[in-house]
Amino acid sequence: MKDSITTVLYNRQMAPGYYCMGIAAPGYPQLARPGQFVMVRVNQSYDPLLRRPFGIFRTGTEELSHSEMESQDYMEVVYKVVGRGTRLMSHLVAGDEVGLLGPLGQGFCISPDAGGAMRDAVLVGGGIGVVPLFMLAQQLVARGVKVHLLLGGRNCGDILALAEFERLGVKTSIATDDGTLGEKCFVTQLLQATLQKFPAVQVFACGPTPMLHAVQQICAAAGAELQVSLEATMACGVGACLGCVVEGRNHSEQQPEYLCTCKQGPVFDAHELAWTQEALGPVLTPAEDSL
Amino acid sequence: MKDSITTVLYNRQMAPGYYCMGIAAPGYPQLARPGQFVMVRVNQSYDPLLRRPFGIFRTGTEELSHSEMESQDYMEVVYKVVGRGTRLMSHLVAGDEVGLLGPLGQGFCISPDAGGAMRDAVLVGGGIGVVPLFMLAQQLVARGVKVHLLLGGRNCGDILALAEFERLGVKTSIATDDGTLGEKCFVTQLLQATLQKFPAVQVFACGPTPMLHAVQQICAAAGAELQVSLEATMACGVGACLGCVVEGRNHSEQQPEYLCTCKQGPVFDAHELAWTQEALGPVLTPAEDSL
Amino acid sequence: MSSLNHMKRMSPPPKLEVEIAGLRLKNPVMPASGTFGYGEEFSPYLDLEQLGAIVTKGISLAPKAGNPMPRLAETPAGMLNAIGLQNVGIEAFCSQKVEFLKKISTPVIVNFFGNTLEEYIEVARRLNEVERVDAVELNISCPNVKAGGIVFGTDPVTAARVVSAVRREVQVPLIVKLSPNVTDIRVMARAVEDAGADAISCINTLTGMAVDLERRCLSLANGTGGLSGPAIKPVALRMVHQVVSSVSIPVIGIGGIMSAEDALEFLLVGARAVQVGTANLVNPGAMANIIAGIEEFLAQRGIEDVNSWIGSLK
Amino acid sequence: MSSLNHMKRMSPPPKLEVEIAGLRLKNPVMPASGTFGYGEEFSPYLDLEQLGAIVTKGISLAPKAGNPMPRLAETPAGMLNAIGLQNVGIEAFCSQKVEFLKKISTPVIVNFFGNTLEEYIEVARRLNEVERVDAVELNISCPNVKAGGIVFGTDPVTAARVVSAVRREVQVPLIVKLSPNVTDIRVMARAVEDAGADAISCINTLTGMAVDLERRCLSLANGTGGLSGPAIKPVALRMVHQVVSSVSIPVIGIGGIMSAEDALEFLLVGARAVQVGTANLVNPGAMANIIAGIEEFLAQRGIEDVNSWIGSLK
Ligand SMILES: Cc1cc2nc3c(=O)[nH]c(=O)nc-3n(C[C@H](O)[C@H](O)[C@H](O)COP(=O)(O)OP(=O)(O)OC[C@H]3O[C@@H](n4cnc5c(N)ncnc54)[C@H](O)[C@@H]3O)c2cc1C
Ligand SMILES: Cc1cc2nc3c(=O)[nH]c(=O)nc-3n(C[C@H](O)[C@H](O)[C@H](O)COP(=O)(O)OP(=O)(O)OC[C@H]3O[C@@H](n4cnc5c(N)ncnc54)[C@H](O)[C@@H]3O)c2cc1C
Ligand SMILES: Cc1cc2nc3c(=O)[nH]c(=O)nc-3n(C[C@H](O)[C@H](O)[C@H](O)COP(=O)(O)O)c2cc1C
Ligand SMILES: Cc1cc2nc3c(=O)[nH]c(=O)nc-3n(C[C@H](O)[C@H](O)[C@H](O)COP(=O)(O)O)c2cc1C
Ligand code: FES
Ligand code: FES
Repeated sequence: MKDSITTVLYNRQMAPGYYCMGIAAPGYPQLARPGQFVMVRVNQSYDPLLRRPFGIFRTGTEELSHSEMESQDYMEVVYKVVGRGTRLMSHLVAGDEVGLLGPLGQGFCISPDAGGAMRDAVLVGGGIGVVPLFMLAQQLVARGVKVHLLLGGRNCGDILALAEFERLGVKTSIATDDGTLGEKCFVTQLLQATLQKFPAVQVFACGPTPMLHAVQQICAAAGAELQVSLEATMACGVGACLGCVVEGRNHSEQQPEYLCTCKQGPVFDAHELAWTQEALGPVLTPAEDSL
Repeated sequence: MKDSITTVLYNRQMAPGYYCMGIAAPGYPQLARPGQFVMVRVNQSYDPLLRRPFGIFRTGTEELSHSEMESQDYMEVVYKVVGRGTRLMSHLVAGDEVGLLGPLGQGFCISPDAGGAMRDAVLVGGGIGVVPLFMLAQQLVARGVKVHLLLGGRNCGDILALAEFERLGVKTSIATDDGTLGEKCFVTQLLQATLQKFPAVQVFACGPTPMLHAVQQICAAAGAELQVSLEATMACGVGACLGCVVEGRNHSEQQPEYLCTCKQGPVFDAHELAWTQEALGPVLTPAEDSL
Repeated sequence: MSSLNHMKRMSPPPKLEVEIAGLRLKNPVMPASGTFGYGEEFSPYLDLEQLGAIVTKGISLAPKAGNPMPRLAETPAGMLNAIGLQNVGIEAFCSQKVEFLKKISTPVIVNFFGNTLEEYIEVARRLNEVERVDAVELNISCPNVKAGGIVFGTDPVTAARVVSAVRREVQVPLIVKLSPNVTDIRVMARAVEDAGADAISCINTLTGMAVDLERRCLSLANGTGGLSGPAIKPVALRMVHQVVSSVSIPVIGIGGIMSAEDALEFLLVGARAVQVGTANLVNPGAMANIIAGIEEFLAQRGIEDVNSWIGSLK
Repeated sequence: MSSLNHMKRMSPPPKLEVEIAGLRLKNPVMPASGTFGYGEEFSPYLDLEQLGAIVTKGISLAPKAGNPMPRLAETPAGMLNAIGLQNVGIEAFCSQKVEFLKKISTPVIVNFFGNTLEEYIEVARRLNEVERVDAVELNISCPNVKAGGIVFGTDPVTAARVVSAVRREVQVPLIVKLSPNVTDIRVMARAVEDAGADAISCINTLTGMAVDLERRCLSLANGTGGLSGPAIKPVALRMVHQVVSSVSIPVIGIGGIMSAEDALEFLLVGARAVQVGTANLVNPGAMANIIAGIEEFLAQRGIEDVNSWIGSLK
């Protein structure tokens, strides 16, 4: 939960429009939990003014080969260039400074049953929504849970980090709109099929709001537990501005129940939320990018 | 007089706080005249919003050794880091883009007598004010004029481009406030001495306004012709906003005669200007930097 | 707007022509007064024939000295100016500046102001006689000059009085330029519409101030200055939206327009045309880019006429 | 302020203590309402004991749901918010939030508002009974809520009425927060001073709007929002300067303060203290940097007491 000026370690293009940035992040390997996020300040100018939120893809510690026998904690952000802030980020190189605030928010909740009574978990990622699922998969695998990863995207270029999940030994199914990778269908159709095979499992999902709506309906119908990671336009990331709220389950005009995506989320148990069309706010991803 | 997005060729520190930036500038070797300036757009953000004015230090053409037998026109800007814009500039590296508008304004006027009846010219530069004097010296030397260069600064670190002038064969006298280089006096004292030795020469001066005031008085007393290059806060650089005016000789409240530093200047014949305290605008250089 | 680049361009090019109070403009883009000189200054950077119109620096009856220096201060994503309406006066305008304007066919809108009601009337009368003047823009909103803008532009009764007086003097379209330094711009808009304005342009600059910590004084010699540039765009958009919904005459949107996207935002909330100010100072070719960008944006979306984009906010 | 670094630091450290209407503050820096939650949210980032005061999110009689999403839009060097004054209401504030505030000794200023005169009075009465409330800040200037701010804060008579009604209910210092969306802020300032305000804080946000070109609609669900951040600093400085010269009660400067230099500018034009808003959202530790920077600046110039910097504009 610290605010610091830190350094970019590397910033690699993963696929056209997608980058992976390593950032020096002391303490993150111990602190960061799957599903948490950071707020990144891209430059010191007042334009753009606000930090940008990014999921934590993974953390690690590298032994430094220099004179001092020190080691370097780092975290990785995987991001898609969608606007000015992410474009500026994509221009950063090793050694550049960035402002880093985090780890923030509530991550995924791994049930105490995981690996015991709970033997299967289904992870559903839409496009860049795969990001917070990697650390989750790491921890589930470590607990002996069998992870079924379902990834969706418009085309093969939107399916990220396959190699990383493979190395974990996670079985991955892919759906693309145009069939350039995996099946030509929606990721929600894969989910439906998976839940038929493995009923009553725990589902974890991250992706555009329309996808989450569909996932929620499928899970509700199948009686599967669901946790979702939401996106929202954020200013502070720490629960101060109330700019990032979603409607809680019992929300009404008279008895407002707003939840901050940044503080009570970004991961919510599906039961906490109202699943009306407006409850989760507008669809943020540009029109032609919806899944 | 063109506006273009172009590339930084190099950006070297010359002395602590001083940099020399080479910028690709097609046509500049033919177009740019001594004393003209450019407006540089440091980045594409709206903060800072405005371009920054810089004198043209020199221009040239480099043969490119690549496959195509092409040559590369360039110009050099020599600048001091004084605020946000120049700090951002100092971070640019070869290959970065900058916006370049120029060459702009009226340069020094070299009399047709130069090299003939006019055999001596005195150039007075205060601190970064040396910048526009280099191309002037080049052309005067080429015409056979004997150039006496007088440079002033707070200390040795403020005396720039000595080697370049030396290569031209220009005789240089130096004054520093603390005596760390040349004589411990003001550059205006050097001027006084020089004008005693070479009466009725042409003087060209660039530097902070208080220095120019003193130079003007000395020249007026000595009967020497004087051209000065002025600084002013600028927005457009092309005479459109009227933000950079100075008072002309006949200026009065009733009959305003304002001259645009960017368009009628930055070089003025001393006779064109009113030499009252306010006429040239406020002193721009930070207090402790005045000469 | 990274997404623009992905899409294919369609043909034919969209129609950009708009009409403001009987004045037909090639496209909805023109300079904002005071940021484009008298046109001539920009001819090296821009084909003036490309523009929807040319708007001149504000003209007064007598030549005006303007304010002492410093007149400029940069602010976050904006700038303050306290030029003080320096201009050559109506006489010199007619004798020196009109000549150049005769060489081009782009409609000319002359911005003007006065220190008294009589001066407004007199300038208007003189401008009405100049053939090359296709419309006049009445500046009642300048925040820099004590004797000028602040009085006329912030009180609906006074504003209406100037507008109707000027109205009687001019046959050409009368555009009234509003000040944003008011509690309710809708009241001002309705007042000038009722008084006979053919169109409204808004907004002029917000009054602001900058401090020079080193010198321990105000940055501008005049104390206050007019804030312009991207910083004011949100306020300008709000006011244009408010004015569009309050009057039935056309509205010209102004304030912080730097890009085609900015211009398209103003058109979307209902501005019939836009004026580009500070952007010209940052980039003298700005308007050419903006016009090209508007055309491209509409073409990519298959919108055949800019008029069907204007005011089409969902 | 590159020059700052050249100079040597002198001792002893300058005095930063200021007084606002009888309230002694360790230093002139406090958060602006609505950008600091109820204090607790920032305790991981900032030692709350360091601050001049804590200013809470605006409290109303009943809990308030606020506006639908989206509530935020970034703008050049600024941001728009249309939170719609979401808050837990006075009941929950007293039962849930005051507890935390009891743990710290920094003065607490509670910002509040109402939808009717009666609500204002009732909230004021309830706040006056809470021991931990050292002063109240009356928000008559919120531009987001139709039934609230816009009416009270833009008309001097209405504003004065609220202020005097509230005045009768509270013994603690009464700070009135002004809206910048007015023609003449001096008139408002004098009206609230005459009605019994002990201090004035200004400015609240400028009303603005943003457009979403892709979705072809307004960016904020509410339509308009409040503009804050560096973009508004020039307008804020101008208004603070105007108010300082119009009233004799102390003025708290607000608007776009991101750095110590910004804060020093407001103090120089006469603000007795400053509030930091948007900067907290960008950098939760912003106020600690600002306080340290003010101290350093004064020390470098040999200014022994911040009070001799305040209002010392040449
Ligand atoms: C908790 C959280 C975690 C996130 N994790 C990641 C991540 O791991 N990788 C990643 O690439 N992105 C992630 N995002 C989204 C990321 O924050 C935005 O893509 C980014 O802020 C856009 O900044 P920009 O300046 O490039 O775009 P802008 O110029 O601000 O906007 C450009 C376009 O992007 C859309 N957009 C703006 N904000 C968001 C948003 N929050 N989410 C989606 N679209 C948005 C806008 O509607 C617009 O169409 C996350 C968002 C949240 C809230
Ligand atoms: C015609 C002309 C030619 C110039 N040539 C050169 C040159 O060759 N090399 C060079 O280093 N500088 C030159 N300058 C000055 C240069 O433009 C400024 O130093 C620069 O704009 C400062 O930008 P900044 O963002 O770093 O500083 P800012 O943050 O804008 O200002 C920081 C400090 O610099 C002072 N300052 C601001 N503008 C100017 C100015 N125009 N002149 C002097 N001080 C200023 C301010 O008062 C302030 O104290 C020239 C100026 C003009 C008008
Ligand atoms: C340097 C400068 C001079 C200006 N002079 C005038 C003027 O003479 N008359 C006028 O009506 N507006 C004048 N304006 C205001 C602009 O026309 C425009 O309304 C304002 O700058 C907002 O637009 P922008 O943000 O695009 O600059 C001036 C603005 C600037 C920056
Ligand atoms: C997210 C947000 C919420 C705000 N909520 C309130 C509020 O509840 N009451 C109030 O008086 N002002 C509120 N404000 C206005 C701020 O207190 C402050 O006056 C304004 O933001 C200008 O300061 P700044 O530029 O430093 O942010 C809010 C501002 C923001 C950005
Ligand atoms: S982003 Fe500010 S409360 Fe969530
Ligand atoms: S800088 Fe605009 S007129 Fe000179």
